[in-house]
Amino acid sequence: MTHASPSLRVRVGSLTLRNPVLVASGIIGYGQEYERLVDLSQIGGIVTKTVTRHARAGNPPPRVVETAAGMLNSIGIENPGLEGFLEIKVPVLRELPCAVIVSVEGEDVQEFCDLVEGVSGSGVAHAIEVNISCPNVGPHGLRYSTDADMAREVMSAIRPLTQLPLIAKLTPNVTRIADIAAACEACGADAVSLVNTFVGMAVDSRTRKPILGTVVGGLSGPAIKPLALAKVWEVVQAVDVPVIGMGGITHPRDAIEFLLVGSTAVQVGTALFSNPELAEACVKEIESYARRAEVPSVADLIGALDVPAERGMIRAGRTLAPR
Amino acid sequence: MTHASPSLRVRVGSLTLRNPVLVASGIIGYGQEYERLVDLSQIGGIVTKTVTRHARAGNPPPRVVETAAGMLNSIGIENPGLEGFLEIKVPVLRELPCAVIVSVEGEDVQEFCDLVEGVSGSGVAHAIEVNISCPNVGPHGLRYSTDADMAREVMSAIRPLTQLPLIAKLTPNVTRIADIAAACEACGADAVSLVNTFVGMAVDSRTRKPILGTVVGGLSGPAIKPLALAKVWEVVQAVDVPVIGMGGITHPRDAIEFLLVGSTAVQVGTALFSNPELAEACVKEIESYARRAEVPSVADLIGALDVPAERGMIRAGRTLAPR
Amino acid sequence: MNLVGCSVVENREIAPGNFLLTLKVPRGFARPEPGQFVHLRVSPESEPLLRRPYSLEGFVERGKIRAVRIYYSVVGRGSRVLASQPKGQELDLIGPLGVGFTPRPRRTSVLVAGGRGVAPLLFFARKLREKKRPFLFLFGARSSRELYGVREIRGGRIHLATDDGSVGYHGSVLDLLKRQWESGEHTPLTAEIFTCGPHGLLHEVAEFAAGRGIRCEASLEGPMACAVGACRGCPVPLLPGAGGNGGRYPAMCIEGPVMDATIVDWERLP
Amino acid sequence: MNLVGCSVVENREIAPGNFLLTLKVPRGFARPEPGQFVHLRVSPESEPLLRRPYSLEGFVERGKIRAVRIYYSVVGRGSRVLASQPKGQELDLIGPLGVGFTPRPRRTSVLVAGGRGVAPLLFFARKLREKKRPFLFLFGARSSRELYGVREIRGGRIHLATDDGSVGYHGSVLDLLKRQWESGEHTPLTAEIFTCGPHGLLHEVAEFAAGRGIRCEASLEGPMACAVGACRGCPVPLLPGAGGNGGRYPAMCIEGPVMDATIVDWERLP
Ligand SMILES: Cc1cc2nc3c(=O)[nH]c(=O)nc-3n(C[C@H](O)[C@H](O)[C@H](O)COP(=O)(O)OP(=O)(O)OC[C@H]3O[C@@H](n4cnc5c(N)ncnc54)[C@H](O)[C@@H]3O)c2cc1C
Ligand SMILES: Cc1cc2nc3c(=O)[nH]c(=O)nc-3n(C[C@H](O)[C@H](O)[C@H](O)COP(=O)(O)OP(=O)(O)OC[C@H]3O[C@@H](n4cnc5c(N)ncnc54)[C@H](O)[C@@H]3O)c2cc1C
Ligand SMILES: Cc1cc2nc3c(=O)[nH]c(=O)nc-3n(C[C@H](O)[C@H](O)[C@H](O)COP(=O)(O)O)c2cc1C
Ligand SMILES: Cc1cc2nc3c(=O)[nH]c(=O)nc-3n(C[C@H](O)[C@H](O)[C@H](O)COP(=O)(O)O)c2cc1C
Ligand code: FES
Ligand code: FES
Repeated sequence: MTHASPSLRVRVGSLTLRNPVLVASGIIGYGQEYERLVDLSQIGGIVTKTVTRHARAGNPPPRVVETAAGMLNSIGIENPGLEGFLEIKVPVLRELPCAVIVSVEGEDVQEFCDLVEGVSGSGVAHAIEVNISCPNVGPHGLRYSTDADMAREVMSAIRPLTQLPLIAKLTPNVTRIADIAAACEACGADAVSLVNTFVGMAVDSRTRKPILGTVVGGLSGPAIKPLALAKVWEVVQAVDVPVIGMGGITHPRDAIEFLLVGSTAVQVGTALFSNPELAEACVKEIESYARRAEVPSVADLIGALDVPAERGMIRAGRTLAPR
Repeated sequence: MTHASPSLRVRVGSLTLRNPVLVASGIIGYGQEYERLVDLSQIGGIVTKTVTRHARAGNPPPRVVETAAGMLNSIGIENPGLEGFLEIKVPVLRELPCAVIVSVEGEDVQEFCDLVEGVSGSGVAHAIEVNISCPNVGPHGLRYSTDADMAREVMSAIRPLTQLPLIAKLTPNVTRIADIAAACEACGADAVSLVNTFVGMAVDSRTRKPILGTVVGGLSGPAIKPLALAKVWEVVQAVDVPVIGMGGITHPRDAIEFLLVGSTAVQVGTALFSNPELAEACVKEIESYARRAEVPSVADLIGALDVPAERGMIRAGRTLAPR
Repeated sequence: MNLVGCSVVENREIAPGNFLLTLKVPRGFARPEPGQFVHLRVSPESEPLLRRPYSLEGFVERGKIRAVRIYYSVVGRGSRVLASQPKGQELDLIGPLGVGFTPRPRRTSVLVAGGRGVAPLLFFARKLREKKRPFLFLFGARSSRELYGVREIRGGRIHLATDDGSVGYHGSVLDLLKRQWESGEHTPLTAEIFTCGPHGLLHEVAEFAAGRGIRCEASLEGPMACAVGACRGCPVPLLPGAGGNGGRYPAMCIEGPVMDATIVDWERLP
Repeated sequence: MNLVGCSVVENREIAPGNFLLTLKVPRGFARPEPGQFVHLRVSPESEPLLRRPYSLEGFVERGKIRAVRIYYSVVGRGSRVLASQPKGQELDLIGPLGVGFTPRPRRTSVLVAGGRGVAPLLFFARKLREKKRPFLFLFGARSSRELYGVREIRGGRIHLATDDGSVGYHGSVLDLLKRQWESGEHTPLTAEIFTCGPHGLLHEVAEFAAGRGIRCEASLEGPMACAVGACRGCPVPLLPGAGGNGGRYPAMCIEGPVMDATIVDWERLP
């Protein structure tokens, strides 16, 4: 049997990605750092390290610690700020052979606006990921996406300022993530991406001290994959815009799982540190999976999870398991 | 140097535990199942499998699946119901050489009341753990502890019905667990215990089906330890009643970490399946740690985490990391 | 049932991907019955998190030395890690666990094995021979290479089937079973069936037996956490008439793994 | 810098808990400088999650064959897993990474090694000898058994110190350094210090150097995730005068691991 190559293209708002595999924010810097390790021409795109209005030095050390099948980080959005970004990073980003999604985060609505205008004006971004979910900056960081009203406020303010697709990046540290996703959708988000890291903590019993310089940080890596899948599953049932799934993708088959649950695209994170070829491997596996499934397009796999009707389901964040 | 043996006793309301190590609900059945594997006379006590008003057959298979450093379960509180409990389990529990904490869960306030009265009347319980946090029964399960008002309603209704210490068991699947803990404290809880499992999901990409019979289940095991520590850390700063910490305790030093963060006692869960001697090993390690620290009592270790003032801290669920 | 230390005496790949593991156990380990299993920590490391249940292929006692044998396939991370354990490695296990095969007096036992499901049936056949009870051993596998243990079976008649026809009957072991029955030699009063193998096969054997009123026990598999009846993680769905429809789920680990095959709701068993 | 496959040529315990690992690397692996490191996947399994950074103890080139050497201690799970990798095991690494030692022309290099921190300094000493540059090698360890590599050092003077007095000076290598300086042989214009070892020692050496205006480079250690400057997980705190106070954190992986020891805020370095 011969099959035509399945199409790997997916759409996120007005942006068409050549395949659904992205590298997550905070993992690959601005692309250049990994240029000898990741073949960017093979993947869908990258999300830049989050850019803030003003330069940030980040949090005191230690900023990373490994846990069981996971890692905690408390980077604190170290970045050159909007001006530094435009000056130093944009020229480099322009040369990248893949879609560039620029991640931004403000401490208030005005900063979000400045960032969206600045990034939009630079012409380098194919889309903007609105990071309203970082647990490592405060006091506003987590608030914007733990509260539907605040999420609405930000999204409504920035929506008129750009034609670029806006992707709202959500925190999983909430009771009902579907509510926040729906609020973002209602205020013009073209897509939502999730999950950002889970708030976690590590302690050194010998020194009796917290290990991270900031006491708490964000958990990522394979440990969180089951949690991330459940959050994506919850959100895909609550919104109509594309959902970009991530959290613990370590093997190419993990990427397939996120697609089946309903992600239109996926982002590879922490596991790239160990395996820089992971994103490319995910693209290959998605292609061969689609071929084996004999579907003409990867779009046919999105949300193709087979959930028997009599089984339980989540709707809008409530677990409805059969008695 | 010779030191007197440090005292391992801790108090949870009016109950004094001979040491701070318990086995968590759902792990050890009603004690008997593990009697040849766990020396109950060495540990502080056990928490029974949650009892409901009516017998429950539990959820359809599969109910457990292993994930990276964790497991998902969707047992669905299989139990003999209050009458069955009183008839079959109470006589056995009476013989156990350790404290018995009976876990109960109702589908409405009336059921909680019936359960508390029934269990209290049996005379077998040293305390009652009020499970308002199981993700595996619906539609009410999670709701009671994802909403402070509903938690208040349950706790206020049952408080007058018993003299026994009431321990409210909390779900981590909420935005601000400290609020729920504070609500339970205000309504008469003698202690809070946390965390119950995190909602998670597993998918089999070969069959394109969810692995669990109920699609989603609860994640436990080492993967969640950093998340559980952060939740305990958040709660200990919000309430004055004792906090019983759990989530991913796998090595005896993990138990120490929970004490340092502020747990008055700990519960051993999933890891006991692999290492039935874990609870006893935790008792030994706590004793030798206290001895090495040269403290007269384990109480001196509770909350003894050394957090430099200039470092960030969580208060009532907000991450306040330094800029 | 006890938690006991054990050490790897041998861990040998006897067919591609299939290993025979011999573990020395202390005297604290009770003499197991065929069909019982052990809950094995496959590695001294904390990964994988859970133990894995394995049926016993045999139990050896020589003087003061006791050992159990397990026949396993490498399929996932637990079995992969197990396959890497060298001779001398210290592990531990809980066992013997569960309910084994319970033959009735004065009946011929018809053993129906599929692939590596042969393991507990080899143990069972040895026991039947010891007790001088008649049995018939029907064994199906993909090819001759996977017919582990046949040469060792004594005291009963053996019929083989392979999917590729490399040895014995070219077809499924279910056909062998049907032919045996069609020969008219056995009746529900003179014979009973004991089976172990892929659940698809067990389902077919169970339907065959139920249709003819033959007593039939099957050894089941499924995920387990505690393996001692405490966690309720291993429910066996039963047919409506047998308390099914969610009315009650027996725990595979203590009410099984060997169960009356005709009351199991195979459609709902994963 | 590249991602390259590598295979274990030798992984030998040369002192209790201390291993010398030789890894064959392909030609795609660039010739490293002393002080540079590699980011090693310590196991083909997915556990542990992150790679571990290791300074190079040496680089060997014979004909077409290239190999790197790492000297490591077993302290946690990464190094424990690494110690279990047998000869022939395939792994992979990213490297060479970071900035190595940068000696100034016409100065004597004073190498101050503490314990297993000797590794990059042994590599460095070999390079100095090749370039026929004068150096002094001060090496302190807990006991004579931990004085790995001394016998191999050529081309420079060596002074040893042990905590237990089992060989050389009975005391710390810092004392050796002070004595050297007190001898009056060296001045900040004729000599400079290169040090690697526990951060406590590096801190003391840095203070000594700063107090006398001596140029001093130290090779740092700390947790890393990407090791290529992307994640910002490896901040080095600097003293207020040097842009510290949180004004800027250089990334240890690309601006280090060898850095000017006198600008590092050792109090805030974990
Ligand atoms: C009572 C009892 C007796 C048993 N006796 C035996 C015996 O004698 N011999 C024997 O070999 N086994 C036996 N088993 C099965 C055994 O316990 C293990 O389940 C088996 O070894 C596989 O474990 P694993 O850790 O290698 O696979 P796991 O990693 O746990 O995977 C379990 C199954 O899931 C599949 N799987 C894993 N990952 C994925 C994925 N991402 N997507 C889709 N599928 C996946 C695997 O192919 C495998 O079939 C028995 C089980 C029970 C309950
Ligand atoms: C540039 C650079 C070069 C390096 N060069 C070398 C080298 O040449 N040789 C070498 O041996 N190492 C070197 N290291 C260190 C090395 O990268 C590893 O950190 C080291 O091998 C320990 O890793 P591990 O996984 O074994 O320990 P981990 O498990 O990661 O633990 C790291 C540290 O934390 C401690 N720890 C672990 N668990 C706990 C706990 N629960 N409570 C308290 N403490 C705990 C351990 O004792 C250990 O010191 C270098 C590091 C860097 C950044
Ligand atoms: C070191 C590190 C830095 C991160 N920085 C950012 C960031 O700046 N902005 C952001 O939106 N997410 C950031 N994240 C979160 C990731 O983009 C991703 O949401 C998360 O790690 C979950 O995916 P994973 O489990 O595959 O890593 C960071 C994650 C890590 C590990
Ligand atoms: C198989 C299983 C069954 C459980 N059943 C219950 C239960 O009936 N009631 C309850 O309050 N918690 C139940 N739990 C949750 C545990 O008590 C505990 O809160 C959780 O597993 C986290 O701890 P761990 O990571 O150490 O397992 C169950 C957990 C598991 C794994
Ligand atoms: S595995 Fe726990 S009850 Fe069977
Ligand atoms: S480890 Fe990632 S920037 Fe240094």
